[in-house]
Amino acid sequence: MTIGLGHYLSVAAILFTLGIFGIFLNRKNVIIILMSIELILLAVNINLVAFSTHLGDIVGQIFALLVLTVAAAEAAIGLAILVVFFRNRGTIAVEDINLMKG
Amino acid sequence: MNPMTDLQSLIPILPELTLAGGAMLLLMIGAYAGEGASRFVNGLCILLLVAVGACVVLLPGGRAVLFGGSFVVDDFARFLKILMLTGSAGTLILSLDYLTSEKLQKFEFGVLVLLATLGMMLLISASDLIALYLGLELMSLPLYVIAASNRDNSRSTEAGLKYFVLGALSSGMLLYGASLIYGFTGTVNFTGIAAATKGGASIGLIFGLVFLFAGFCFKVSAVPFHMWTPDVYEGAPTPVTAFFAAAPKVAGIAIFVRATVVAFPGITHSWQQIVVFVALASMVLGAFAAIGQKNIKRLMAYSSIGHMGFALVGLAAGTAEGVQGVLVYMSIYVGMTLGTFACILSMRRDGLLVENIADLSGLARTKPAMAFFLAMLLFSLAGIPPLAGFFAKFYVFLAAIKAGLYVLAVVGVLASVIGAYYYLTIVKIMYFDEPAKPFDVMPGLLKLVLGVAGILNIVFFVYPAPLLGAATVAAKSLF
Amino acid sequence: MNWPVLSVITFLPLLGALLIMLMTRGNGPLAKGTARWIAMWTTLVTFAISLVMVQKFDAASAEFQFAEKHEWLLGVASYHMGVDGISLPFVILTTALMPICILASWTSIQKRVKEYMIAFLVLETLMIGTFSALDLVLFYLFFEGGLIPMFLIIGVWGGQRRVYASFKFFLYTLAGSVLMLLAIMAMYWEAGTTDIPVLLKHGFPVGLQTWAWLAFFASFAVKMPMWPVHTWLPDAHVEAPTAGSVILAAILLKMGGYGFLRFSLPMFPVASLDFTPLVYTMSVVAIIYTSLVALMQEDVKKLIAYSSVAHMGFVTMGIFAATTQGVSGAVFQMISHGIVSGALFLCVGVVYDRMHTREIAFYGGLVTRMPLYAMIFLVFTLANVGLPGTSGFVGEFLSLIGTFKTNIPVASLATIGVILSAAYALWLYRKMIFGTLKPALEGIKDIGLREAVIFAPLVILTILFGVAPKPVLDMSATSIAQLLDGYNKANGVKTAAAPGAPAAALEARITPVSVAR
Amino acid sequence: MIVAALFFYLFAGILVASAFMVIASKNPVHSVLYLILAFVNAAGLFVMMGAEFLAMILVVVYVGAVAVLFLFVVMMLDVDFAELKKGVLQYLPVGLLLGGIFLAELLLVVGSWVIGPGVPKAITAPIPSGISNTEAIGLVLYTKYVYFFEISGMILLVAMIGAIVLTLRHKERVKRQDISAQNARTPEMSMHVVKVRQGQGLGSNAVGSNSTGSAL
Repeated sequence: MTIGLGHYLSVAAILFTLGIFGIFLNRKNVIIILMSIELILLAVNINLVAFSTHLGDIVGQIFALLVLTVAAAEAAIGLAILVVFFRNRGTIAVEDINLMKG
Repeated sequence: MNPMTDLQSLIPILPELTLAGGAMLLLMIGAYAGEGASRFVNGLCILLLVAVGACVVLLPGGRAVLFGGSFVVDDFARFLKILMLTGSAGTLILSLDYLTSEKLQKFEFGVLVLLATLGMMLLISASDLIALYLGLELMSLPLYVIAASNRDNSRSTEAGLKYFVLGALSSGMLLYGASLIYGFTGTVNFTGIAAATKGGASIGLIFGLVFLFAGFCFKVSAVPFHMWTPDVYEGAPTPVTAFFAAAPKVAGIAIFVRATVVAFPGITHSWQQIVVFVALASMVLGAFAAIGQKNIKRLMAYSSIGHMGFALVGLAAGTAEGVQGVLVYMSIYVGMTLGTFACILSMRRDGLLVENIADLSGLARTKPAMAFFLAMLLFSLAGIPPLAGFFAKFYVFLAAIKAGLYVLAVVGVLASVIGAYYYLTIVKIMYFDEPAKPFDVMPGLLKLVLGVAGILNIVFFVYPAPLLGAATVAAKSLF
Repeated sequence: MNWPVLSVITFLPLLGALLIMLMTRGNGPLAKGTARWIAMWTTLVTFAISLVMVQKFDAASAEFQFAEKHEWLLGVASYHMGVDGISLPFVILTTALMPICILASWTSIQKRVKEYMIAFLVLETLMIGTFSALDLVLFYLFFEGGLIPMFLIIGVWGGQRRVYASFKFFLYTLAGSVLMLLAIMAMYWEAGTTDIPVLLKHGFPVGLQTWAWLAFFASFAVKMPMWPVHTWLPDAHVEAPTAGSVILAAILLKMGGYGFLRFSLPMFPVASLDFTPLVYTMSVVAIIYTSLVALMQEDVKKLIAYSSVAHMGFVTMGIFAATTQGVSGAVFQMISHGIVSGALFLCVGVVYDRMHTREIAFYGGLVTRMPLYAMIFLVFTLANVGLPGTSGFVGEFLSLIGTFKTNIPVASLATIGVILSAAYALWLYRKMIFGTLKPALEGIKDIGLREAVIFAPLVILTILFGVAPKPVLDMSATSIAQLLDGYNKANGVKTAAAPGAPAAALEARITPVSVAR
Repeated sequence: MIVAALFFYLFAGILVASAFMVIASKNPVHSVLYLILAFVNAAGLFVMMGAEFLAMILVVVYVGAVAVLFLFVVMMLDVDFAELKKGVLQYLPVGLLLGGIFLAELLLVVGSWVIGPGVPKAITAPIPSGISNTEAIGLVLYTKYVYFFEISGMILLVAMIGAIVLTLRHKERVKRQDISAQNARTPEMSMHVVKVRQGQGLGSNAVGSNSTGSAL
């Protein structure tokens, strides 16, 4: 049995679904949401690398590299905002992000 | 390769280089001069934006492609860059007094706005998926930060957190879409994608397109990815809200238009349906959801959702006329938004900002000039002739009618009538109701912005030719 | 004529508004006086210039005169102004009524005088522009723009339920006209221009005609207003200040009729013919039903408002009869109604200024205290009824005659309306003027000099047009003849193209009209 | 071939399982640890696909920096774990359904690619043969794709500024070491020579000057 592109794409699709799933199901903890976003980006990277290998094109790997970089920056900012939020409200539960409604 | 010719080939990207260099220089100045120089640094930021704008204008015209097709400068990009820089500079002007009086004086604010602006410029010029993603992130990351920049205020931090979570999610979806498009076409370049999709689209490509659009819709706050808008508009510091309403919308629409028109002309029918749905839903939701609002910033959020729907009507047409309509719409929208936010920022009683619509009660008697301009801006937002907002709607619907999108046009104009209702309600509160306690004196800078935006908005119909001409040329450069 | 007279009279009021804005400070008596006088002089000068235009107008030509054309929206629309025999009377009506309205508000408006005068002057610009625009987009601009000042006039200076009335007015009218905007766009893509003279000759395909006709109809029917979309009118009239009601009744309502004549009939002749039964039905219902409703009213203004709806029914009926008499009658009726209904609202204003109520039951026996007022009121009541010798008669009679030629049942039903209008108008007159004097009215004063000055021209015109309607009819005769010529030709072509159509049915619908010159 | 397949299923299986645990785990610390596990296994997949450099970067950047940052924040925020344990997966049934549908559609897309790979080979930068993956990336990253490289630099700058703006607080009354000020201290600034007369002690004048000296 050969492991082809389809296998990798399937893994990425499952990861992506889990990431989306984690964001919408989680009602308790914002940090989990941030981790879910990391999972989504990981899924994207698997996709990109798989396509890159399959097409024999380096661009996909460059793209993945840049996504990694940006994801790190994003994580840093997200955590900073989370810390600031926690300082103000003393909680990071998703249900408590509710000052504004309408 | 001669280094001199290499440097010369970089001339089209000079505005971006200026902005990047200037932002870093101002960061250094701010860091060494300390908190006391914040107002000075933020003032310099405005000057830098003006200089960059001049740079965009003065550089030779025509089309230039750099970095192997990742970066394109054409009339479309130039038009939107000028517009977006106007929005950025305008909101920085609006924020100067606010930052001082709210004790939020930080030089990083201006620098972050500059960096976001840089991201938007790159986004407007982006011509492949990687440049698109990087520009989008460079635009978004500073926005997340400045939304939460009033870090001791729980509403501001909550706004920042919400914006971040949903923004990161949307860029994740956009990326997944980009990866699918890359895989199914073998290239990330827009023109390459266009060549690959000439014969029609596979299901994977359509999926990628849908994910890509989800990201775009989020950035321009179109339905169904609009949920963040009211909360973030309400929670973020008001000048930041003004910034959100003006500049990133321009850049978001720019890339939305460029990506769809340049990269997917072969499958217009596929994306047209999506855009039609998004436009319809945004117009209708913007009109209905705004009716019950009490907070004026929240109202502006729903208003902006509706306006993005109208702008997308032009894109849905998928023609040069449609793109011209989008450009005219965005120009007028930026002007109206800046003027309205100048008014919102001057809603200050005894030094405290108020943001309820009811606080405007009887403004026509306590502050006739401000009430007059605000009323004209509101009528313009509602799209009543002869004000500029009418022409904005006129051009997008003109394109929609030509493209045969009759249902979209009819629902759109009816939504604009419903939308007119809530703008009228504000006019009613200002003109018909008994005066409340007057607001504090309006700061000079706000007066300036309101005056310029208001007068341009009122007399636009006298001499519309320059804007229309520029928009026509800009739209043609995409086709 | 080598100076742009139309642009001058259109934008002169705007200049006056700007002057008021710049020259007055605060809200003291001085500022009020300045605002009033500037407004007065601006409207008077505008009127004087418009009279020059009448003098130079060549009634024998059906062409658009005093035309001006400039580049405006880069290929889509141009700034094109001009008048012909149909629009000129409306322009004059506007410029003539404005000084009267300003004078009528001289003392009754005391709060925010400056803004009031500005709103009126802006409104005048937009009204004149509507009647003289020769470009569809420009027309729409003026047509819709009028909503803003009128909304403020009703809302700021209106009565108890002004907010409700102003919103209803605004949203009804807006909802009607946005569809027209879409039709304008469709016409632009079809014909490649929005220039009215070109479009008049274009000959649109039948499918487009039907849809565009309906869209235009939505707008004009609301504006007119026709039953069943007339409900905004009584509210707006009741709540508006006196001068606002005058303008609303005298001019804004005429925009609908003007629109039918300028666009629906000549541009969509086939669709107009197809929809004539619909218009007839709505007109007849309007004439009879709203007359009956008028009989029930307890508020003077509301009664006059409903009578306006009924009279407008005659106008739409006359227009869609598409005969020389019918259309001339409709135009005449609109001018006459402009004067008469305006004057009636002014009459109401006179007693309202004194007693601050418009309830019919409150008044009675006014003739003993206000003989002059009773006389004037009588003239306009009779004109409203359509008594021969007043201007009201000519229009009503001509439109009925015109309709008799094409559709006898409709005309007969409309005649009932004439009787009904006599009933409610005379009933109102008897209630208010005759009978025993109510004790509350003991101290009421007869009209003064200022009010006499207001009414004098209106009385003279009402009677003059009643006995000698020829100048007005002549002014528009050529243009109407050309309009009907095109209309019949378009529908005649259709008959020739479709020989299979039952000839008898068509016979009943079109009567060949000999063009009277 | 069979070895490759086995490794693929090993990595993929652990990856998916640990990703699931990231979102399902009740304790955020465990979530972070599962996230690290997921990244390591993804790195394994990368290696199998021939992207060694990315695999290395994934481990270095993600496991080394990002995941640790997450862990740090989780610890710092001092969240009430007992509170968090309640009803983490209360939306599970609906979520499973929707997630299942979503996943099925995505797999359909994947299937369509596998079934009909009609991709035009418009490759802009083919992977050169005969050199290592790292070298291949290095050859283009700083030349052909220098533009992207520069933008990502700006993005990192933004992240740095943003994190500082949001979280740095200049607390009052916190003493910090200022080395240049310390080095610039001279004997004159810190010492005060007072002549003490015998039997008189320190006069009032001298006391005053002494106190200024100690203030320095």
